[in-house]
Amino acid sequence: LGSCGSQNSKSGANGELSGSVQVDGSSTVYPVTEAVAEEFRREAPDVRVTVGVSGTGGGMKKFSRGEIDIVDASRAINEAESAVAKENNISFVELPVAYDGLTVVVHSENDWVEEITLAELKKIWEPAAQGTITHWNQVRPEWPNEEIHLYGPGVESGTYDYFTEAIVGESHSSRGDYTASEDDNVLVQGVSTDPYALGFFGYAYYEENQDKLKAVAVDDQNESNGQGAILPSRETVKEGTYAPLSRPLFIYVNSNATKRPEVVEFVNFYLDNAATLSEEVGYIQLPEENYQEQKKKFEQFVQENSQQ
Amino acid sequence: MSKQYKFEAKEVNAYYGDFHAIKGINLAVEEKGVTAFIGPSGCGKSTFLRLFNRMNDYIEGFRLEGKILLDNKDIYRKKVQVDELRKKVGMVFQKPNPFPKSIFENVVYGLRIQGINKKKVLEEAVESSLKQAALWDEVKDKLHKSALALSGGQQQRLCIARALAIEPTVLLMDEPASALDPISSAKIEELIYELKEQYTIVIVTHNMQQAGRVSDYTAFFLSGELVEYSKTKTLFTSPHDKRTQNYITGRFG
Amino acid sequence: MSKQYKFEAKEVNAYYGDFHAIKGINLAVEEKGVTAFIGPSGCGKSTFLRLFNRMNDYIEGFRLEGKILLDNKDIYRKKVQVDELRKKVGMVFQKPNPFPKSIFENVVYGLRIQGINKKKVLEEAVESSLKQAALWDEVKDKLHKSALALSGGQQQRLCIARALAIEPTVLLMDEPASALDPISSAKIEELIYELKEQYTIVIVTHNMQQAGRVSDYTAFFLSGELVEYSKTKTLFTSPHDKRTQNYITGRFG
Amino acid sequence: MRIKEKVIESMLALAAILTVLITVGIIWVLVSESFGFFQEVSIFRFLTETEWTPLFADKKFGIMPLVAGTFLTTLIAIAVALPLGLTAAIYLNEYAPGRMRQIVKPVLELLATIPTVVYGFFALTVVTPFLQNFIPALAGFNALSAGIVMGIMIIPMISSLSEDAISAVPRSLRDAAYGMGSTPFQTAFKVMVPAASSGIVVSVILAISRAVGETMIVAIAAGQQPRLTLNPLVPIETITTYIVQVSLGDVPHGSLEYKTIFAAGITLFVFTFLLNNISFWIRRKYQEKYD
Amino acid sequence: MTNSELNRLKDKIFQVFGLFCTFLGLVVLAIFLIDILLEGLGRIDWDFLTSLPSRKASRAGILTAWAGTLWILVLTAIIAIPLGVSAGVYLEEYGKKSKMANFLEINISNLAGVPSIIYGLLGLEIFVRQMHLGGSLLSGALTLSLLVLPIIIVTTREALKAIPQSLRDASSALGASKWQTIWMQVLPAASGGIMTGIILSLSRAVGEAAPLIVIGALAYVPFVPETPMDEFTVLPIQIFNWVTRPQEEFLINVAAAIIVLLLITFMLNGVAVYLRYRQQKKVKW
Ligand SMILES: Nc1ncnc2c1ncn2[C@@H]1O[C@H](COP(=O)(O)OP(=O)(O)OP(=O)(O)O)[C@@H](O)[C@H]1O
Ligand SMILES: Nc1ncnc2c1ncn2[C@@H]1O[C@H](COP(=O)(O)OP(=O)(O)OP(=O)(O)O)[C@@H](O)[C@H]1O
Ligand SMILES: [Mg+2]
Ligand SMILES: [Mg+2]
Ligand SMILES: O=P([O-])([O-])[O-]
Repeated sequence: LGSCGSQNSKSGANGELSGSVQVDGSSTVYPVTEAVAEEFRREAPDVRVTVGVSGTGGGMKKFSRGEIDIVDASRAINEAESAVAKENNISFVELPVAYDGLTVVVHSENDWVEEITLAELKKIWEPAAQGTITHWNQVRPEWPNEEIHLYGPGVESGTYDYFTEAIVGESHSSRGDYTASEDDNVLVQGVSTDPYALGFFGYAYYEENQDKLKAVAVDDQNESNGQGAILPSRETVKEGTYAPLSRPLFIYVNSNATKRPEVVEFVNFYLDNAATLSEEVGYIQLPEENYQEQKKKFEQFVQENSQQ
Repeated sequence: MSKQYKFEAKEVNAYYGDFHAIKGINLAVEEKGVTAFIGPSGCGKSTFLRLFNRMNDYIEGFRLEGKILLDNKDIYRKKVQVDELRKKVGMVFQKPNPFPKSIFENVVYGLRIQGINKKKVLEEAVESSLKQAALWDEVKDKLHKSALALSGGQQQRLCIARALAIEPTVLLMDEPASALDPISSAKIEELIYELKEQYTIVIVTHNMQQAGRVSDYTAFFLSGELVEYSKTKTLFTSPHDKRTQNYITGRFG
Repeated sequence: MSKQYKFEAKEVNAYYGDFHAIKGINLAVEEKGVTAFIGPSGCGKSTFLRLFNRMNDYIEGFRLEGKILLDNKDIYRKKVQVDELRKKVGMVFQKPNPFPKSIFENVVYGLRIQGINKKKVLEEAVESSLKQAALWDEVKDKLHKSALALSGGQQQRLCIARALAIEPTVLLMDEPASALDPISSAKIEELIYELKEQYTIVIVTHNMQQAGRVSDYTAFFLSGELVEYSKTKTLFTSPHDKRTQNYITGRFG
Repeated sequence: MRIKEKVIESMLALAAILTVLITVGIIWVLVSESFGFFQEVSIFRFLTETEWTPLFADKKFGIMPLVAGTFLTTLIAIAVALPLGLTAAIYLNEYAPGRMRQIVKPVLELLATIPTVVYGFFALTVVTPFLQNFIPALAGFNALSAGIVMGIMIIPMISSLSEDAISAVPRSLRDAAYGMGSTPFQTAFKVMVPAASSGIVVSVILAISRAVGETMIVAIAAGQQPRLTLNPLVPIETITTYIVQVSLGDVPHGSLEYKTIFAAGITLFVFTFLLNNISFWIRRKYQEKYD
Repeated sequence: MTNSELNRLKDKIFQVFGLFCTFLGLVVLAIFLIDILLEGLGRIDWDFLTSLPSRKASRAGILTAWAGTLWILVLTAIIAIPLGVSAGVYLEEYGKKSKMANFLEINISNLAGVPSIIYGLLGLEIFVRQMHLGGSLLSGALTLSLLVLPIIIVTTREALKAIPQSLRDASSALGASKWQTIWMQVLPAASGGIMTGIILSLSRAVGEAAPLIVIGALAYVPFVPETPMDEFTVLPIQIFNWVTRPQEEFLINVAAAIIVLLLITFMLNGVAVYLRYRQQKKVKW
């Protein structure tokens, strides 16, 4: 570990490091990676770090074909994806970098929704709702008889997979008649300007835009992890009471890429700074020792691969 | 000034920007009958003719000095409505210019824009105007066909009929036959001859024989000036001015 | 065929699409001296003239029958290089058409496209051609100014100089003076008079006085046919053909 | 020398022929990629299903919602641009002094040179909030402001081309109308506009074609929700937006997702191709009407 | 009220309405420009122009965006100008009036109306996939070149049409070959008009975002591209990316970036208008 740190500063000071690091994937993780990449520029100005936003699914596809070095992911890699990676002789390491509380939001002037139950969310989002659940009062009779406008991440997105898994009960299964975008900013735009909107996305995007959005407390009707409806916040996510929509965020690193020092350097830098930067952009850091573990795990991974 | 003229031009000067196109012209047109304007190309005949129904109004940079009286009233006064004036003073142009509509619609155009839309009235107007323009027999079976399908000469007579339909008292004609073949041209001349019983006609022509045949009075213009104006016979047989003589004998122009 | 002609046209017919523009013309042009083509507008003078340097080649739908011989060789044979032909047969057009470049560059253009770029050679060519074209004194101080700044007459002489610079043996001129004022026109005539000592000149002109003054032979065309071709003096004083006589006395055209 | 000439001519001809290759390329790319799509989805389904959710678990492949979105924004744009553009054309031709026409026409044309992202920004951040003052139910993404702003963008297409068409009407017709005592208004509407109608129609068709293919304005301001509606107040999705939306996710080659954008693309291409050809033939047919 | 009075009233009303319509577009444009200037002008400084993108609006700059735009501009010019001018010359000087030329003309008129995003699909399939150029500057420039080709061809033809036959006659009568005539006389004489078309087409290329998005230009490119094979972003895409961000500060950045983009397009258009104006005033043939 110590050696890593010194290596870090050494190469930074010399500025010898060059080459490029290609990152793509989750829009939820994007703010963290973007921040890391930006800070990394000071350390290693000659390394070109590009960060794409294809959604976790899109990123995974590229990652498993070996087109990128690192993938941002807001869910764990699935079997199909790791199978493809294997086919392409790619092994990888999974590194959790922060926690997120997937947030359900409405327009800031929405005065009828304060909390919502998992059952109601399911009613709204399940495939059967398509074309049938079109008005607020169909969800809860006392809500207004107005069209409900839905906003959510696109199907390539890990957030979508996670949400459908947690709410509908089956990953990748939902209605299709909503505004879907891989770019969570678009969703923020949509919800914040649409009085009859309801949407969901990563906590960072909510926190960044608190003045324009209203988070909805979610009631999982499970008293064991907090009573009644619970709003997402740093505390409730950390404590695990904001369930089931709390989740870890990851990066995955390609084994072949770790042969390039700039990638190794970047990942180390990532893990060194993930705690502060993830908090800065609006996520919740992992426990400190956790990052140390990740670094060890990564070091080992690098060594294994370099021996091959 | 004891006599009643249809038109009187008094000390008229006209300019296109800096170009002095009409130079201090005085001229009076008798009621009924035909007055012809002759002169070489560019001498200002058209410009002068178009003063009588204010067709030059919209030309950028055009400017007029002097007075033009119609029935003793200045047509360039402030409160004169140009559209009203033009209903009284019809105009026929050198190139036949029917609207790309049916024959019927061409003739009734002037009535329609006055808000007259009664079928009966329109049909009567069409028949009588086309008859006056000696075109009725040729087109009565195809009134609703496009006017553009007519021959040049028929088109020109249609334009005359169109002008007559709004019952003007004056007809201004700017070389109405010059774009036509000799036979059509002769027909137009004949028509003018008939119309002059009822209308005051002012005609611009390049063709001196034509001027001699159809007109009662003739005015000869040269580079914006009125050189001579008198009974047609007099002008052609014993012109006062040397330049007139040169012109009518074909010495220039 | 005993005599050596510069040009010979043999049974030449020319067509623009369906239009028969040149009708069975036989004509031989003497070496040195001036031959004039006259005739009313549209009779085919320009068309015929342009056959001699194949300027009609690129006109869509143009078609030629018969032969044109230059120095006894058919210029329409397959293997004739048109650009080589045109270097021998210079041409001057009705409207002065200098290139929008300097005077110098205008004159040397013909040399440059032959790949001649030596400064010395070019400068000599410019001086001698401009002198031949009687323009040297007027422009020698502004050789590198734009040719478009010259007067029309000067421009036309520049075009002549430009044609002379590539040392042709023939000069074709299509109404070279008709767009010019009388003084410039006279200068061009004078120039032609001098040049005919060295060059075979064929000139199209509308101006019969001009034809009479400058040419040795004159050909009279009428609607695509060659009506009469003889010594200029003969043609103007005792034409054989009635139509020629009518034309030169101004009876038509 | 000869050879050099020939070589140059062939090279120039090659450049000209390249334009044919581009067309062939476009058609080939669209057809071959969407061929794969239509093997999985019948054209019948494509044209008749009323939902477009090709990316979701429950896949529906009805292009109609996208067509409806495209149609709606185009309709709004034309509803804005046609009256404004045509009136401006008539005004410039019949009323404005020549000097004013000379200045105003090119300045109006500036409207068409502004990059369309800029218009998108305008629609999203200025027009929508402004309209929400009057229409509280207006969603942040909607067809209305996108359409209006698109309309402003295509004003010059209609005004300039129509003005050209009107001023190409021979003077003699205008003279005839005035000679009969028409007011300028009557001259314009009873004579000039009908006589220039083919040119005006061409300008409108070209404007429609432009609106149908316009991308960034709708991608920014109209929303991304395919929905079979003509309600201008809610988020919709156009064909072009769909292509952008999928492209932003960086489409994996060969996937169904990848093919859907070509299926959408070919639909768009067919529309604009028809419109362009119609306008071309009208122009050809009426070009020499007056001379 | 008599009919004539009514007609005159209608006329007056329409005159006012016409004035209103004519200027409405311009007024809206003016409002918008002023709005953008007010919002964005204060943001433009040296830092903004020379900073890499950043998650913090106040630190973010448009260096990579305008560098990418500049690259695209130059590459597109290099590719499209020779092709477009050649095709224009061929159609106007060589292939006139043949069946083929007629077909080519219809084809070009059609291409001019193909939506830009379709060119994006073409570029995606041909350049990005088949030729494996990826989302590089070269892919982008090739795609935009095809897009602007019809504009260059049409304006080139118009410029050539304006050159009088007498100039060509003068040259060929001196023994110049067809190509010599074109190269040494016709093209220089038409250069003003051709330049106008080229510049207009480049201004079009500068403003395009959609086809570049389709071929996969990235939003976050924190380095200045150094070779045509580098990934890139351009101003319109940077603007698009920022527009979709909900934070106010990014909208200020958007306004500032728009000012820069408009400056570039207006400058290009200004040059084109000036060239056209000069062309009109120049020698009357
Ligand atoms: N709109 C105009 N702007 C500027 N000058 C004009 C305009 N109309 C005519 N002129 C000029 O005014 C002079 C008189 O023109 P006008 O048309 O009255 O001549 P004209 O005698 O009718 O000739 P023609 O017999 O050829 O019709 C001409 O020198 C002409 O060039
Ligand atoms: N490119 C062409 N295509 C079709 N017809 C043409 C073409 N050039 C000339 N003509 C026709 O051929 C005939 C002869 O034309 P040409 O130019 O040779 O006459 P011209 O005697 O030189 O007349 P002018 O004295 O007016 O110059 C004319 O009727 C003309 O209309
Ligand atoms: Mg006249
Ligand atoms: Mg001639
Ligand atoms: O984080 P996602 O973009 O995959 O939802």
